[in-house]
Amino acid sequence: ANKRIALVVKNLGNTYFDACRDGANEAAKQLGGMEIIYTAPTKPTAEDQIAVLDSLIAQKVDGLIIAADDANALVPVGKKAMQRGIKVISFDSAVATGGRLMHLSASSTPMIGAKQVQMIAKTLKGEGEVAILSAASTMTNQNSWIAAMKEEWKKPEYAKMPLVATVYGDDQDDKSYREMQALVKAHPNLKGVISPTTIGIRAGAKAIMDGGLIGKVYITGLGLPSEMKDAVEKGACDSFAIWNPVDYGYAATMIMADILGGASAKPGTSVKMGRLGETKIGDDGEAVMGEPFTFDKSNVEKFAKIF
Amino acid sequence: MPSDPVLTLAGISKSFPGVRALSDVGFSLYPGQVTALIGENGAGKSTIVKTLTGIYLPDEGSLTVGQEAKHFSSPRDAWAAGIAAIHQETVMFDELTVAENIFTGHMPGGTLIDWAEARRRTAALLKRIDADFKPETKLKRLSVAQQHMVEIARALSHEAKVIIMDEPTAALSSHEIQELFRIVDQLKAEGHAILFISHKFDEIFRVSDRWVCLRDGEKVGEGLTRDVREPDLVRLMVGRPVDQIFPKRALTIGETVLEVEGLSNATEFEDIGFTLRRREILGFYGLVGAGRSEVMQCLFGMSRPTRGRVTLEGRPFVAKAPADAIAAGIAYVPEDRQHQGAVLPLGIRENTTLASLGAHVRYGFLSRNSERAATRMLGTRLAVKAAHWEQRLGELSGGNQQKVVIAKWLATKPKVVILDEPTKGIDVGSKAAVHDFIGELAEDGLAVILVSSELPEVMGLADRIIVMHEGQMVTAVTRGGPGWSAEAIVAAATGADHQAVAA
Amino acid sequence: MKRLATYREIILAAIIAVMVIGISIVAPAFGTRDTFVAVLNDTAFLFMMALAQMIVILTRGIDLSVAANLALTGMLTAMVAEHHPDLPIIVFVVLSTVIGLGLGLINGGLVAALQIPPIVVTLGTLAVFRGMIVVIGGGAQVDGANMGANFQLLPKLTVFGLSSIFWIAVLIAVACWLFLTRTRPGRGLYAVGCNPVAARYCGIDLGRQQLIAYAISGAVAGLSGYLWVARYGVAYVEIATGYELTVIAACVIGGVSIGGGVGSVAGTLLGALFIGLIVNALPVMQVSPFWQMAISGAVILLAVIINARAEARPDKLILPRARREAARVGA
Amino acid sequence: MREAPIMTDLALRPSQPAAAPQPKPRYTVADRAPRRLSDFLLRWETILVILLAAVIIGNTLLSPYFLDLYNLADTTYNFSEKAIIALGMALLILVREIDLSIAAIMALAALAIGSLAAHGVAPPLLILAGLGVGLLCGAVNGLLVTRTGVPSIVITIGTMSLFRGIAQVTLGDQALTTYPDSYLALGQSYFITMPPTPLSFLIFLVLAIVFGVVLHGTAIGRQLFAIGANPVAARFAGIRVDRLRFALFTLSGLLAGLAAVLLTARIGVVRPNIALGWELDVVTMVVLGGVAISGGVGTILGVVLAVFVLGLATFGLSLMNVPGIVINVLLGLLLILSIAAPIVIRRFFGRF
Ligand SMILES: Nc1ncnc2c1ncn2[C@@H]1O[C@H](COP(=O)(O)OP(=O)(O)OP(=O)(O)O)[C@@H](O)[C@H]1O
Ligand SMILES: Nc1ncnc2c1ncn2[C@@H]1O[C@H](COP(=O)(O)OP(=O)(O)OP(=O)(O)O)[C@@H](O)[C@H]1O
Ligand SMILES: [Mg+2]
Ligand SMILES: [Mg+2]
Repeated sequence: ANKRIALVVKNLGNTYFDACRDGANEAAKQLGGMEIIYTAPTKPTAEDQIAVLDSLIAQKVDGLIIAADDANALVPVGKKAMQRGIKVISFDSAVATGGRLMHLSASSTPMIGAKQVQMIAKTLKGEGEVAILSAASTMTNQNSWIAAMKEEWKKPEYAKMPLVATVYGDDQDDKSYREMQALVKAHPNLKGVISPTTIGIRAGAKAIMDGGLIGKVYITGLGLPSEMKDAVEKGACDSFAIWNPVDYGYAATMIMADILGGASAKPGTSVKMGRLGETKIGDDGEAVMGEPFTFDKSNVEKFAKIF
Repeated sequence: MPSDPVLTLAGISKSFPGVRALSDVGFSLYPGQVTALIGENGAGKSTIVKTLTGIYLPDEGSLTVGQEAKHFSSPRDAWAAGIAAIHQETVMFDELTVAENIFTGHMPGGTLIDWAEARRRTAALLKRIDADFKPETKLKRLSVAQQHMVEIARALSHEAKVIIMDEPTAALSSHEIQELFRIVDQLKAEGHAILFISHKFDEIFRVSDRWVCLRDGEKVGEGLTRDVREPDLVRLMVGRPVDQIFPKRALTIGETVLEVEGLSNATEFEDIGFTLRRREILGFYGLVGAGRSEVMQCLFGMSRPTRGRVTLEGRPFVAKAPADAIAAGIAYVPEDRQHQGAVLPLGIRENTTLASLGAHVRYGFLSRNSERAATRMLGTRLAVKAAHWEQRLGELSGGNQQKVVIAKWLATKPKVVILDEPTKGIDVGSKAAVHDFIGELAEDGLAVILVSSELPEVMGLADRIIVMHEGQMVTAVTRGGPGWSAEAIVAAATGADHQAVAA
Repeated sequence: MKRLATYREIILAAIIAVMVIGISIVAPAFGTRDTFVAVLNDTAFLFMMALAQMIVILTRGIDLSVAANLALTGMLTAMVAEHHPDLPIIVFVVLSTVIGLGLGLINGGLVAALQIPPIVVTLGTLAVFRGMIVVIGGGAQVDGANMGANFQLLPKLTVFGLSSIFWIAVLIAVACWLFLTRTRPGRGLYAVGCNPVAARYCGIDLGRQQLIAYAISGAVAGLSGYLWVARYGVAYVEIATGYELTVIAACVIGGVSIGGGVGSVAGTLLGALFIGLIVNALPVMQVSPFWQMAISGAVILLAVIINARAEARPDKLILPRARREAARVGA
Repeated sequence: MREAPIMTDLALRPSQPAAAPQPKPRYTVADRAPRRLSDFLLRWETILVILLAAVIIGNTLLSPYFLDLYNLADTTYNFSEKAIIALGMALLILVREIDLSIAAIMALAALAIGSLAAHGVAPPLLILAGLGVGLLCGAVNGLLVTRTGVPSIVITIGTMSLFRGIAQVTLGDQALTTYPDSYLALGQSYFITMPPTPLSFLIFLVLAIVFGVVLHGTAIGRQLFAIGANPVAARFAGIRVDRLRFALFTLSGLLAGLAAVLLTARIGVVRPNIALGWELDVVTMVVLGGVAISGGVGTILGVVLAVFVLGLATFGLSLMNVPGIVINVLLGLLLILSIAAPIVIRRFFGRF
């Protein structure tokens, strides 16, 4: 029979995760004999995600690929799945150790953090106040990226580019938009904003464009080319980064296939990612897919058609 | 008959689940005449009113207005046909103004409401019924009697040919009742046909030209008022003769139970003081709005006095809530049945035992059997008419609801019972039963306070009467003593005799 | 006829004035004309949605599905724009209003014809409407870039610096005011909310009034859906989740009685402005993001309670004036 | 005093002639309502039983994984905590109140549990802390509602932000993740192994029985119905309306605290957004259970049945991998249709 692999993401109707699903399907097609179940909880909370996972465990699927809404809360249910012989890995946003075999990061956390600080430094030529516009204060990956940014910020070349505020738009367009407006008001000398969330960056860019702030304030962060094309062309955003989510879904599925095929996924071993090669699992059970990709005027048009 | 009828009902029947409220009823109304519709509680009077005003659709039968057969599916149809009514239940909008209360449903004006016109017409209507409040006043600021005036004004506002009044005097005191009669006479003179429902025979004989009697949903007779006498009508209604007034029982009054001294509230009443003894019935008389209910509700723990002292059986008594008063043995039958008395969605049994649940607890649980027994006993005693004891109170006729409310309070086995307009809307036969019951309770050692706007009732039952006016006690008279006359009491109540006294 | 403002509304206006002054002292950046313009622009949605909600609450109802309606209509309109980016703006305005109206009529139909409690109906349609976004569009998001410039033009138009959304809210407010104070169906809403039985005895059809109320609520939510998507430049499943409670909170602060029959346009607008001020001021005052929720909760509670105090029912005035004790007559 | 209670005397004296002979009424009043099949069939609980049977049969036919003891036991985890709160909410809605702050109370109670656990406090104290915080928050709601006279929907929309806001202030972007194993075992292993029964489900069943008995069998229960049907008349009838209201809000808070204890044990982590949005889920359970929002009508049996209908329907649909949001569409339709159906049936086949 077909191997059934569930791709459990944070929420439906999200372009980013839909692109991941396309990658997973691509991998399944390439491998054959594999069925992808793409699903997500109604609300992006751990409790709802656990209910979804419970039903997948009940169906005795073969593998679970999870983008966790809460790292720790999914550990018990991940354990339960593994006890029942289901292979569990996480991607995008990790399940804590113990609840999964391994985690595939799109890119390493320090790399993502550093990248965003570097991008804004390049745009501002290293001078001017900068703020962070994040998603909800509870989101694990956002928080760890922010921590990584602050680490990068300690370097002397950013001395003239202070971080003045961190605000949260809760991944809602209206709140993010309002927070962006408030940032500009509260910090008249603000020059740059980093938004490590696709919703935050697009709402922030919109606020810049609508508020006549182009050229005064720049935004960067993690965004999708299809959503950011306009902002880049109008000059609200100089450059932004993201990994290719299609590749990301593809890689996670390939790794799952490898594990189902017998790979141990123990720290120190390597797993196969199909056309993307191999990746080595670190001591913390995490592996990295690659580097984030930077988009600017030169290439955004091309990728906007893909994701 | 003097002229052609304006309205004729023929063969009207209406059933509710389990009850045939009307069967094959037919009669006519004539211009310039007042027809009294009489019958016991639950006979079907209000049901007739509702069929005539398009609120209920009759199951069978026909309505003819003038020469035309009509079919009412909404109150608007009835208005259009020239029929307007004052209903038994208060149907008013607390938060809206007097003008809006009168014109809701038929506002003057075109696309936009013509407020100036509405106000002008309201003012004219209020003037016509001699009411002294303003069209812009919010209804909730008016007294019960004034609200009633608004309902009357609303019925008049339709310029209807037929005006129906379902127990219009129940909430009024003698002064306002005279006022109402004046209006009725005036309408009659203008050629309106009036259907008048009341349980009070003096009123029926005062205003009506003709009568129609219902019993158990059937018409059992009709005729000219001048041709009948009261006992005949009563016999028709009830199916047998009834002693309407029980002789007052001669009781020896016992020791003091309740003593009230200098009870005051900042705006409602002042310096109320009296003593109440076992086996005594103490009447409180006054015009509607004199503040009697507020005094009683204060004693009952619904509000806190600013000054004054209450002693119950020799001990100081403070009620912070009705529950305290009930625990101490005081029961209060509230005047506002719809809001304060009846729990309409619950059944008769549940209503009857609500204030005395403790008596039906066995091993921690409520005993349905015990509740049923009590309900059956009290319900039968007060002649409640219903299909079964589990029937929802909302499905009973107004008078029967009132009986259940009284039963609820009598079931608490009180030492002192305060009855606030207890027989409002109750028919003659049942009223006698209630009066007899009150007398019997007194005989058994209970102390009774009877608040009533019906002078014959107070004078017939009470040993002493305290008269209130504008929140103050104006006089107190003892049965057989000086001042024990209807004229003197009414004069005191209207404030003619301005001399506050202590009882 | 109607006084322009009740006692309660004056109190609320005073609270708002004190708040504005207070905030401007703490955060001088707030006390500028720009900020007020931004607050009004940002609160425009709340103004219109709260007015529509008030109309429903007047009939003793509640419409919990407004945010879901907004999201669904926004999505459908955006999908149309995706395929026909060159349609004139008016088409989108009409289209979204009509879609919203249709959704509102579903609520109204269920409430009016079957007399199912409104909270049940709209709790159900809240889930259904939002879910339909996924069912219809497959859940895919529509990006601003694909909607076309025309579609997104309206919110950018300004008059006196205020966005067209604000002016639309003003139009809706005036229309509501006229409707509620000058027309028969408008007054009928108050009547059925105040006392449904009495309204029936006055020949006012409860069902018809409910249908009108939910239709208005739906139409306004639908129009807001288009404006929302046009303003924020994206349509997806989760826009405006939970917004219904904000809308209801605005009504309640504005003195609309959940029990029906009481509420005014002025009060509701003030209620919405109150919330709009808080959510806009807290970030500008640089209050820690973690504190914002607690503070807005506390402030809302406070406003509601002060307001209730102001409206507390006085004792009856039965004693002749001269004999009333001075102490408690103040109320 | 000297005599026995007065009414008892009267009650025992029907045959004794009164001053005037008491005429027999012309009609007899039956003790009970006539029983009609249509009334029984259109009873809300009957409809829910039919619905539940349909859900179980449908799911069994459509998914081979449904009728599996362990799967069923596992799925009770996902609704038992909400169901426990629904019992308290049912009583509140019965008396025309509502508590929208329950999920926020859970956040605050979970916060207390989490921070104490981080300091190594023993499980019994953790449980007490959760219950205590819940109780306290409920009491705050109760106090505000009874003292200010502001409708509870308004008060609890306010406390909803306030309570969760406090959790957010205290916790910021942190999560509390250390708990004693014996505490986690409460939520992560079966309390009874055969048949497999999670603790939360067992507590729900026991509480449902207690609530049912109290509501339908005792004087307090009757008083709640009366308050729901007419609060003013209830107060006049000597019912301590505000005291009971206060007690119900406190109880609702306590149950939310209990749910927080169970949920934290189950997921082993506390964040400020824990249980986000549960209030509407709980209200849905209660409303589908047939408790009338207008007060005075409802049964605990109905609520229990509704909990099972919703829980099992959700589980069945997710076994077929229907996305959660689409499940919500179906449940929303179910809610409306199941309430509309009897009304429509009555209208077409009834006498009016
Ligand atoms: N909605 C209803 N459902 C069931 N039965 C009803 C309903 N309304 C009235 N009834 C019954 O119809 C009968 C007639 O009631 P109706 O209200 O017409 O009496 P009435 O003559 O006005 O009495 P009263 O003098 O007490 O006002 C009563 O037996 C009553 O129980
Ligand atoms: N002068 C007044 N100003 C405002 N409200 C008044 C005034 N007089 C009376 N009221 C109204 O009076 C009503 C109470 O009147 P009601 O007829 O119940 O009087 P009451 O105190 O019960 O008198 P009684 O029991 O003596 O008939 C209240 O609803 C109150 O609004
Ligand atoms: Mg009647
Ligand atoms: Mg009175």
